[in-house]
Amino acid sequence: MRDVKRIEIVIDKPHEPAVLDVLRDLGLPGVTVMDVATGYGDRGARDGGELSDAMSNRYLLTTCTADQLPALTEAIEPLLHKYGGLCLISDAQLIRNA
Amino acid sequence: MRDVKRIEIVIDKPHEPAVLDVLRDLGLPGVTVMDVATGYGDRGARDGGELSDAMSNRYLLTTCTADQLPALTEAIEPLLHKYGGLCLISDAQLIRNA
Amino acid sequence: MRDVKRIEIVIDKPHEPAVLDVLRDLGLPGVTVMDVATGYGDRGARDGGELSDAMSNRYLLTTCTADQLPALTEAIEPLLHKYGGLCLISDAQLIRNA
Amino acid sequence: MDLLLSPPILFFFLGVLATMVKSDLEVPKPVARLLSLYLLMAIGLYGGYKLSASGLTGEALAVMGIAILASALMPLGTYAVLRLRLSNDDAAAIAAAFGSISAVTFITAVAFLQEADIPYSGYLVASMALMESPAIISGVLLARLAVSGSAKGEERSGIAGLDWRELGRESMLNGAVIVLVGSMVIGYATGEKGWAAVEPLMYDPFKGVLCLFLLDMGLIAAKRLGDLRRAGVFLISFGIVGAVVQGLIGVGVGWLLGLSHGDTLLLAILFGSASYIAVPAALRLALPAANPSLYIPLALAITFPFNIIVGIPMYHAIIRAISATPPT
Amino acid sequence: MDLLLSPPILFFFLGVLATMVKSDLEVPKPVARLLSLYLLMAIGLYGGYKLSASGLTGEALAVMGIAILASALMPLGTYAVLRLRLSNDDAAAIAAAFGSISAVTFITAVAFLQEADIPYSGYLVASMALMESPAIISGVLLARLAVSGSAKGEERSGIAGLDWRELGRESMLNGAVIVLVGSMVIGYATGEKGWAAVEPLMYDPFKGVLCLFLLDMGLIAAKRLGDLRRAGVFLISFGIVGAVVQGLIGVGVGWLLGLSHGDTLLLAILFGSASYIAVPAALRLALPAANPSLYIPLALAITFPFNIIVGIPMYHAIIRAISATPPT
Amino acid sequence: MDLLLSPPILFFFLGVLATMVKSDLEVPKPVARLLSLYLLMAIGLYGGYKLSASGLTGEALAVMGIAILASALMPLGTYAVLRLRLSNDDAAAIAAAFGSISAVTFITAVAFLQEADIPYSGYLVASMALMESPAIISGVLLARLAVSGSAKGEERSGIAGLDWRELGRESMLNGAVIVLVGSMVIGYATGEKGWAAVEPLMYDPFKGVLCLFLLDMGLIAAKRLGDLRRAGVFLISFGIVGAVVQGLIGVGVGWLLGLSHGDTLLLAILFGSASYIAVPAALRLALPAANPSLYIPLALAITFPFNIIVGIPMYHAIIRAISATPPT
Ligand SMILES: Nc1ncnc2c1ncn2[C@@H]1O[C@H](COP(=O)(O)O)[C@@H](O)[C@H]1O
Ligand SMILES: Nc1ncnc2c1ncn2[C@@H]1O[C@H](COP(=O)(O)O)[C@@H](O)[C@H]1O
Ligand SMILES: Nc1ncnc2c1ncn2[C@@H]1O[C@H](COP(=O)(O)O)[C@@H](O)[C@H]1O
Ligand code: NA
Ligand code: NA
Ligand code: NA
Repeated sequence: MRDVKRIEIVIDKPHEPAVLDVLRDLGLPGVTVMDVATGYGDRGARDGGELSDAMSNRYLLTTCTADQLPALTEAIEPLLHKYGGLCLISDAQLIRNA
Repeated sequence: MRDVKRIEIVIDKPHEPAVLDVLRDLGLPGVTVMDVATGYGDRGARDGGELSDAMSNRYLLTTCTADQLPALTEAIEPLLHKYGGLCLISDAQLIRNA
Repeated sequence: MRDVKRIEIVIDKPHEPAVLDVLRDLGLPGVTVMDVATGYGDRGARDGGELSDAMSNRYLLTTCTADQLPALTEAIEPLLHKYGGLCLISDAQLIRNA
Repeated sequence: MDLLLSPPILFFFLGVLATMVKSDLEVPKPVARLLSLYLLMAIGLYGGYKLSASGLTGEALAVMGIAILASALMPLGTYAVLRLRLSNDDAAAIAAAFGSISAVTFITAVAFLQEADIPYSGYLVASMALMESPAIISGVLLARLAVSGSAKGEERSGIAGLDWRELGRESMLNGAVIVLVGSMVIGYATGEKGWAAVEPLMYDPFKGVLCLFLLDMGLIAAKRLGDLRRAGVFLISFGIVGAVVQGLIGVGVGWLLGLSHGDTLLLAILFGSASYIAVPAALRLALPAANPSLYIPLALAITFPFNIIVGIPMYHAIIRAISATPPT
Repeated sequence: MDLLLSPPILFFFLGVLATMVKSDLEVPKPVARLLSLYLLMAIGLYGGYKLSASGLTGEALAVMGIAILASALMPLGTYAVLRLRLSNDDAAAIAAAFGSISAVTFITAVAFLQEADIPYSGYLVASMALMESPAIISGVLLARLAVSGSAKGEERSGIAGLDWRELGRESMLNGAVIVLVGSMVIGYATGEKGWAAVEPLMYDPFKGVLCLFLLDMGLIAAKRLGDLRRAGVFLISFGIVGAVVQGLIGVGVGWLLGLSHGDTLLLAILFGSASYIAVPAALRLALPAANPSLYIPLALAITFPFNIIVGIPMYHAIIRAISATPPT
Repeated sequence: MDLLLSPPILFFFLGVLATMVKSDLEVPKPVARLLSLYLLMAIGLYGGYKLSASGLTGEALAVMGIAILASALMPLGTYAVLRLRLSNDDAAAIAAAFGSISAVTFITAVAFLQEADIPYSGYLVASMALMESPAIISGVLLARLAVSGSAKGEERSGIAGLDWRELGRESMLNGAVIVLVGSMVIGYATGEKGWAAVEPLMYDPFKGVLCLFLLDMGLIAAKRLGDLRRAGVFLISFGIVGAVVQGLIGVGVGWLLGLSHGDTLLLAILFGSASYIAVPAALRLALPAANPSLYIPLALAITFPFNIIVGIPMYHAIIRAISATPPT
């Protein structure tokens, strides 16, 4: 059981690959991605992607160490500025298989 | 990157609109809604809504400032008492576009 | 509004019942289960379970008291070692109906 | 027995079996939603089409009127009985579910009639559509009247604090009701030509889709059975006896009106079936204090299987028997 | 009016109605995806099959060439008009959507022709496939040219920093385009024999599936209407006037080429319809700064309903009228 | 080559292509589940119906018996070979997958026979159902025997700690197995009448649905190919050579038993195909230490495409060749 930073990212589904690239480049150990049903934010309401992914979001959950955090936020911030969405950072303890 | 209160709400899907109204009335900046596959609580097990939404839940994730929190909890609590479900509050840091 | 430990577990869908048994045995008050769209970890990428659940994950959210935590982690750890997945523990405050 | 050997019923058993043996078989939620959407559209379009052919006869209007009355009034009796053992809201909720109808039971009965080459009239589909909502309103009113003038200042309880517009919306604008009524109107309006356009999807594969849907119903019903452990003998026997009593009233009405064999059977099924889709969805909002783990499993895991396995052939036999002696 | 009384259109109205009355009716996302996947496959296979029968005539090649040009060039005009009121990226995005096509509108027009027993040629389906992407490229180029040489050092803006490979991918490899083109090629390659194998799924239930899909389109379109509150009169009227102007160009082209009634109608619909599936999906990547809550609702909630309710019968009448006087 | 020009195979290629070019095309999970559920029900019902017509002949029982044996015993040989390079659990898992069958490969072969108007017997479907589970049990036993008496006190490893009931459940009660067997029993029990009721859904659109499903299979198979980078030449060549060897055993058995051309081809496909649905689902529980990123991609991205593209026509040609010289 070790301390980690718990990272949540909500992003337009079309831009999810860009976020995943960032996580991989930083060598993060893993990620869990979930579909977002609906939501709203500065850019108005989002649908569930009935017709295309253009208006639908995805939710990503990942973890990193305290030292990895600055690099992560620095890499994510421009994406959020360009594409919208958000990133939530909180403290947690992680149990993993070894 | 600013400190926020991270709010999670699980509610019967039929009552989701009531919760969203509360969030809008409080002028919260946004929300992310996800489908709940299954779950159980005091009122027993829930299904995934195969036949109707009567027995299915939804998961809402939102954020607010420390000063908004009391108003939010005060507005949410009666809904939870009447309809069941839960609300989890934790501390987090938020990165948003501007 | 009371302090709780907020528990998140990601596990192969076929092993979800084993985890739910653990939670029930510990008498945890409830759980919320969500589908995982995709993800990756030490054992490589996971799909959304298009063909079977063999390669798909599920996400479980539950809560427990600080005293229940040791028993929970002790019961969950062997499952994670055997089956993979992860468990995240963080602090939160809970609002429930009563 | 022929009906028991029909694929749809056997797939229901297969679903029950799969749950019993803890198989991981599951029909994804969106698929279940698609199947019920299809079945409602198909039966609505067909009923409307048949109605456009036969026209709104006096018989049709009479039966439809009686159907509305039955849906609105039957809950009064069942509520009284259920109050003997249940809380006010639970009794009202179950009364509403049994006053309303189960479209899938009706559809299974239609498939039974098709197998047996027994004709039926389009206005029975209209009657089904008309029976969905009145029972919901009656149930809510019963629950409210009971607490009226009570000390509780809770704004929602009591007939006074009742939001009629809201109640109308919740009882009549449920998705299932909209699709059924809408499809019927469309089938009626477009008649022969419209039916020809949709028939290849909405009629031919109908029984096959019913197999898929009943497979899922079996899976779900068996899962829900567990919830009834807490329910007790009284409730479970009500799920059968209450249904049969209401079903026999339907047989009687059909007999008195001199309806055809098929129409009488469908009327019995409408009276004797209980809603586990439209009504629960509405009651979560209109009667949140009623426990869905009581009225849903009862309608879904007791009354529904009873009707498609025992009820349909039973009413079939009874109607054949009495049809020998028409009312004088 | 006959088309308005056709089941698909009526189901669209039903969907709109359900949203208006705040019903909880919804078509799950995966189902909506399945329905549009089916419709694209079905129309693609059928078009390819018809093309394999008729062969690639000179007329076919001419129309297909003109279709590509129209998709690429029409955005220039609309962009100029839209710039009067809109931001650079929004104007370019809307111009792209209107230069491209709406497969569902085309499919609804095909169903209309089938109802009226009016023949049409397979190469119109090919033209549809060919028109999806050029408008996207034009739109992006317009947006980039406008900012070229501007001070902004933002790497993505400006024609210089343009990643052509990426743009090609995003405009031509969208899922909807792949399925439509792929199905057409498969239908063409397998011809008579292949069509015989898929016809029971891909042709007979076609109109019925269209009913289901338009029901969902009605639900979604009505929901999106709200987004247009902020859009203003200019944009909303563009959604109709712009569409009609482009549609009439299509009628003119068909008339000059002496195309058949059915082919001219479909060409008008291709020119006059706006994309709310393929184009938005591509623009989220290629023009992220353009606001999807503008161009999607406009194409989906204004232009699409206008076309299937007013546009199709209107062009139908116009073509009948002018077809009396062929070009000399 | 005719089969390669059949729509289902071409849609598989389309799916592979879409993944290769990084298109965003995707078939939502619930839709994929619906399609495979449909295909299993359809083939099960049809096989059961044919069996009810032909009856359980001696030939039928013989082939079904041999099928069970083959599924149970083939893993012994393949396990021995795979142990040369792979861990104990991985070798056992792959042996189990190849001893079991791929329903979709079988269904594609059935579609091939229908195209070529080659008859086949219903008991081949029964054989498919019977072959799913024995290989799973064999695989698990092999893995356990290997570690039996080893120092590891881990309760699950070793034949001693084996929970037979559990293993039976996991190998025989997988959703896919239940639906296939259940549908076959229902088809058998309801015979002519039952088949007539479901045929419009379960037979006519069959090939069209197969197109949709193989499109998705192409998308998924191409995605999974990447996982095999780590797998190495040995495993990938086993995915082809191992399959062909087993397939040829099937041809031999069919030849010795003097089975018809169609039946022999299907037997070859059952022997030579590898499971990527039922077996992996069971092995996650029964052999959690086996790496699914090895045995799933191997069966899905190597053996499956090889069989539907090369295997089926190859066995077809071989059988035609040897059928000239019947066994004496
Ligand atoms: N404060 C928030 N809490 C939770 N989710 C949010 C919040 N703000 C935005 N989102 C999510 O991020 C998506 C994009 O936000 P935006 O870029 O502001 O439109 C929204 O559709 C929501 O799903
Ligand atoms: N302690 C808990 N942790 C996570 N989810 C919970 C918890 N308690 C309740 N829930 C969720 O809230 C829903 C309603 O709870 P209840 O009103 O107690 O039946 C349940 O079906 C669960 O999805
Ligand atoms: N660091 C992480 N953050 C979020 N999710 C993770 C992380 N590591 C693993 N997961 C999830 O757990 C699943 C199984 O992980 P593993 O057993 O390492 O393959 C992955 O497919 C992810 O969905
Ligand atoms: Na009733
Ligand atoms: Na256009
Ligand atoms: Na095999």
